[in-house]
Amino acid sequence: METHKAKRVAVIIEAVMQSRLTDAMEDAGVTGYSVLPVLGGSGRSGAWSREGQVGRGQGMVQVVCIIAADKLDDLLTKAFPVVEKHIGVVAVSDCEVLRAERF
Amino acid sequence: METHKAKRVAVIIEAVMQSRLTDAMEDAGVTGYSVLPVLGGSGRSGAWSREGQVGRGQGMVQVVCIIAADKLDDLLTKAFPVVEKHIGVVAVSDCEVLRAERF
Amino acid sequence: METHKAKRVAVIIEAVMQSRLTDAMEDAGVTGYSVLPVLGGSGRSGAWSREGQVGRGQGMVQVVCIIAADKLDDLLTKAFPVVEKHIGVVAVSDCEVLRAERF
Amino acid sequence: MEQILTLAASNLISPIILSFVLGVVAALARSDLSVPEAVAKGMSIYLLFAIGFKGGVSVADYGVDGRLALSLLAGIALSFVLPIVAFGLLRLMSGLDRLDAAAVAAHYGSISIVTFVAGTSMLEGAGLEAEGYMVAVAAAMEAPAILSALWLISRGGDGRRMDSDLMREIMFNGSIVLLVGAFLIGCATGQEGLDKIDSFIVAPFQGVLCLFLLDMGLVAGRGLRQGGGVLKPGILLFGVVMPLIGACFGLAAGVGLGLSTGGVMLMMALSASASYIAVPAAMRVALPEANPSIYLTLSLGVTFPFNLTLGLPLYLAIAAAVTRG
Amino acid sequence: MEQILTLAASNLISPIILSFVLGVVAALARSDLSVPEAVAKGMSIYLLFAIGFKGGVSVADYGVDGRLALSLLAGIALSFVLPIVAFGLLRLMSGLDRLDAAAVAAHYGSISIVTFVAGTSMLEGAGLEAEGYMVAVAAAMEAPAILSALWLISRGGDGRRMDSDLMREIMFNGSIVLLVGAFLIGCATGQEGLDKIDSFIVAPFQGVLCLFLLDMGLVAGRGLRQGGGVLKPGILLFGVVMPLIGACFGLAAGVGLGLSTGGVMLMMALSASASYIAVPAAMRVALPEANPSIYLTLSLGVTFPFNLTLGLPLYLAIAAAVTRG
Amino acid sequence: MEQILTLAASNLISPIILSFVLGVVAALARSDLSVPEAVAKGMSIYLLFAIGFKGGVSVADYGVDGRLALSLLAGIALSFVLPIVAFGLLRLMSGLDRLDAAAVAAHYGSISIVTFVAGTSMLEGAGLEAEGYMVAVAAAMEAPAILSALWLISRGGDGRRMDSDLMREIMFNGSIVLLVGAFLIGCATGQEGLDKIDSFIVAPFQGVLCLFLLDMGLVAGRGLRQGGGVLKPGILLFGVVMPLIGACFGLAAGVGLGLSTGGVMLMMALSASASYIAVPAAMRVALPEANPSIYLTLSLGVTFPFNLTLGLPLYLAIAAAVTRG
Ligand SMILES: Nc1ncnc2c1ncn2[C@@H]1O[C@H](COP(=O)(O)O)[C@@H](O)[C@H]1O
Ligand SMILES: Nc1ncnc2c1ncn2[C@@H]1O[C@H](COP(=O)(O)O)[C@@H](O)[C@H]1O
Ligand SMILES: Nc1ncnc2c1ncn2[C@@H]1O[C@H](COP(=O)(O)O)[C@@H](O)[C@H]1O
Ligand code: NA
Ligand code: NA
Ligand code: NA
Repeated sequence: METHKAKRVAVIIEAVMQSRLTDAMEDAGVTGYSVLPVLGGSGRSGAWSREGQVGRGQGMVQVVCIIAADKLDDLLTKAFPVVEKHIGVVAVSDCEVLRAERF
Repeated sequence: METHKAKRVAVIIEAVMQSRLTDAMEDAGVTGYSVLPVLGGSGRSGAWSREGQVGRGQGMVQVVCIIAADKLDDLLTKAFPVVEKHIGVVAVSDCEVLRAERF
Repeated sequence: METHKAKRVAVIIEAVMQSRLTDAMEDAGVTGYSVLPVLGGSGRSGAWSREGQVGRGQGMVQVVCIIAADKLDDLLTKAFPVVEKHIGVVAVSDCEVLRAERF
Repeated sequence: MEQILTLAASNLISPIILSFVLGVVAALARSDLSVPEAVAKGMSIYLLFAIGFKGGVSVADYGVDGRLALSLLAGIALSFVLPIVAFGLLRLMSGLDRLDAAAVAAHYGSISIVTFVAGTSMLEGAGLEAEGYMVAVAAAMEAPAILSALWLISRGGDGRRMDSDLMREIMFNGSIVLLVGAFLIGCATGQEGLDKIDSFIVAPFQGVLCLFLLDMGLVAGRGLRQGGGVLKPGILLFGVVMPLIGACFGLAAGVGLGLSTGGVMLMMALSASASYIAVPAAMRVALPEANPSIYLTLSLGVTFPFNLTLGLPLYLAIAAAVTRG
Repeated sequence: MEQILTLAASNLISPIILSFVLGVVAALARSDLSVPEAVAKGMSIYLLFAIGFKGGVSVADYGVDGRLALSLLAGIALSFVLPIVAFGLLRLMSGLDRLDAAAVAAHYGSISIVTFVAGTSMLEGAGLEAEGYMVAVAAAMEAPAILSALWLISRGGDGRRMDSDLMREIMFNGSIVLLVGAFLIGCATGQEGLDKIDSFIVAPFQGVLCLFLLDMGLVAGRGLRQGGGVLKPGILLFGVVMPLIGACFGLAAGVGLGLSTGGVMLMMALSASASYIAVPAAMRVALPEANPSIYLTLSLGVTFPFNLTLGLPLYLAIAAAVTRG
Repeated sequence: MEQILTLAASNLISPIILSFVLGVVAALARSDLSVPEAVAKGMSIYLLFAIGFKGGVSVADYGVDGRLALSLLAGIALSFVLPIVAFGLLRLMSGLDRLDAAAVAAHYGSISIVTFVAGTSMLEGAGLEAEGYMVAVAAAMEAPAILSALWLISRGGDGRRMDSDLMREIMFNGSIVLLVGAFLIGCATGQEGLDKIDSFIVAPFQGVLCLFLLDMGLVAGRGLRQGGGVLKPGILLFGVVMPLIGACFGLAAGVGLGLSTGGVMLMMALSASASYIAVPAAMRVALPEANPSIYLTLSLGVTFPFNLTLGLPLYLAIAAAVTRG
């Protein structure tokens, strides 16, 4: 089947920052994104786990967004200020999509 | 370590369509797949969230499948009719795997 | 924005092996990783699902780790003995990251 | 009339209704208050099990009368017929196209089990009993409406929408299986079985219902905030008129069957209520082109609150007037 | 004999058993009924806490007699010995290789806490009491079987399977820690502590058990549907014979210790039951090559239902006959 | 003095405290015992709803006296002032920089609702009642401390940390909305409403609290194991001294307002307690550079256990002495 080049941006970020990040992404013209749960992890600021937590203070989520390659730079520029001071990871990779008109 | 080229297909699809998609994938000779939860998201059909939902009508899942490159086209051809009318996203990317004989 | 090449290693592995894998990863100098839930899946050893399960015997998780490319081989070498006898999948793909100094 | 108002007023300040209101308000104020998906599902399993079990025990207590079978048939017939009424009304009142209209219609032929539960708890408060097998009627009314709606679509020449997988999914839908299963367990174990578990399924029931309605309020409020825009005045009006029409059908059926006051009231509540669990899932499979915002927001954000606050006391007052008269 | 049949029959139509049956049927009919993982875990935490606490309170009430230590030792010995018996039997009866046979054997040396709970609730129904410390015996029997099975494997020259991490995981397994912890809390706070929380841990207990067994039925049914094929006749038979053999060992131990009728029955139930939480997890770490479908399906899909329906009433009848005689 | 010791001792061997201890011990022993996130959240929703509702009903019963408004104002004032005291003390006692000190200070101005709940249940045990509106005071004290702490930072010229989104998030934080909402529902429905749901929100309350504290113990223990290293002696000491200082402020306010013994004790408990839900989340947004290990470990791992075990009986004894004297 015919596929089209696109970019996959995956941001692991604190749950409390989720809406701020997705607002920034919508600002950058992103047409869609999905939010995936993260159970726990470890980084420079130590290890954490979602188990038994009641508040949102310690959880993280992964926001995944498939976009057209030409929108990538705008997205990163708009999203960076949100993630800058916060713990987390931004990773961009190449991918192919069906139905290119959607992105 | 020696790694082998393969493809990673990630389909974000409505939970109600999960078994139909995985049936189609098995039909296409896929040897394995994993299903990941999706907490929420936004797209052309608006925003949604899994919180507090009781029914399966509104949830989505991500089906991830690592396959040998030569099986990709068959997979996409067989999976496309399932996802065609439904909301969701199909993304394919390159990856490297250990133990190539498994895929 | 400026991005830097890195590798994304995603290991789908049994929940009971999670801490053994992450110990091995830390051994290999990994600076961070995240653990994502997996709801179910299918493979050579049959289908499984997390629903209604009480024990950890049947669950799987996905450990995702972004690392600098030069650390990849060490990581795979150290992680392989852990996953070797166990069911699961290791996939490595290219990605770009912001803030390269973190990996 | 005065009686209805008193009933409605006392209904409105019950913890159950106010919990729902709290949920709606919190969602509209964009509070981050939320009930985890797993907890909401857990509560719905509890409610279905408890209501089914209690219905079964009551059947075991009073014995099966011939009306059980007739009531089941009446329920199935209502579930088949109401979508056709709803479809016609929607095409008249709203600008919805065939697909969206059929999807909405399916919801109104099927039932909302929480509306049913709120109805039984209102009956209890009024010291009335209903036939225990009304739970089985509720289960029987869940699915036929879906077939009706798909038939409406296929008449429009829009191809087959139903396959055997979907049929099985509809018939063995989790909430139907649990409701019917718990009902049968209740029938089999009777009062003795109930004695063993009543401090689990009777005593805390109202309280769990409060938290469940808090969650439904949150989901409904979120839906109204995000999807409220799709509800044009004609559709909105439908969301209030259709339950009243459904209730009339239910009234006719209940009186025709010779049910008790409580039974008639529940038959009205079932007919008046709109599904928000089983039917939406089936619609996503069979009619993916239909806009879920419309049917979800209408069912959960308009008709459910209407029934919960004003509808139920009204149906009870009418049922009382008719069965006594 | 008649007494056993009556007991078995009344056992079979209890809400608890029927809930399990409902789960199995729903899974076999491929219904989408399911209990969220978090809710299932929440219920198991509740059950472990409640059963442990009640056991501790009962020890606080009646005081510790010298039999406590002896019973613990007996339990540990049984847990070490039974896997060896099971292993031999499996090699005789089934075509399983050493690895699979050892993995299965570990399950039958260890215990199923839900079987234990169902046993205590059957005792309650029969108006009998058991020694409160049987909860501690249950906890003590969870782990030794794993060591036994790994020793069977290492004898075959198959290398070391155990390391200190695994040892710690086995000893501080969540269910052991919770059971023992709640037991100690019950001992420490006694009747006064129980009074504070009994409307939480006593009254709703049977009802929660119903929903938990509904879930276990769903999981067992799903297992049978997907993995039932691996169970050759010889293995299936083992799943019914081994509990009876285990029960005989338990009987001997219980009578030897001079336990009450209830205590003997629970000792039989523990010995007859097969683990499905702690041991499977340990096997995945230590014997990853063993096929989990075999041991999970056998333990949860065959032995558990057998004990629940026929085994427990049988063990009670035998315990009653022997201790009275 | 003797009375305090007796109270403290009987407090220490209650199931509630011992459940917390069990959780800490299990986490330190690296057991895999864990409570699913969804279950923990479900229990916290239950506790907030129940405590808010009961407070509201008690206000409906005894009527609103003028002290309600004054108590709310006093609570808000305390929440604004205590962070400034805490900040000063931290800068004196510990080597924390401005950011970390302000983040910690915010926690101590705000409140821990579980400490409040444990306090009410200790009052119940002692046969004392408190003003029902203390629940509303608790809710009012959650947020102001955050503003105070951010003001401390902005004074240091460190830029604006607050925007309207964050302000809304803080004010409509889920736990505040639920607590206040349930309080208002309780006020509106009164004793009649309580009668409908008391077997859900009153009877099992202590038991749910046990399991919730088990989970808090697990989380606290995990925190101590992983992050205990950041707690230098000066910080540790602060975690025990600050609650005592807070309690003195609370004592002054409670006595000044003329509250009952129970009311004074709860005012002390609120002032002495440190937030571990609302404030950490706000700090992650507003002060992401501050180290969460410090404030989480200090609040949950040091101050919470201190208040739970020694603080509460002490505050009760002092409140009793002062209000009676
Ligand atoms: N290299 C990485 N790969 C994947 N996830 C990471 C990585 N580094 C950090 N994370 C995630 O981000 C969180 C915060 O990381 P840090 O900012 O390094 O403390 C960690 O707990 C992980 O969940
Ligand atoms: N570009 C995208 N990247 C990631 N997820 C997406 C994207 N577009 C849509 N989705 C997901 O698919 C759902 C349906 O999208 P749509 O079909 O555009 O309404 C959304 O709610 C998201 O969860
Ligand atoms: N090709 C694959 N792609 C994605 N996930 C897989 C794949 N193969 C196996 N898995 C996951 O790993 C589990 C065990 O696989 P297996 O070792 O083949 O039995 C499956 O149940 C899936 O969850
Ligand atoms: Na209806
Ligand atoms: Na056994
Ligand atoms: Na405070």
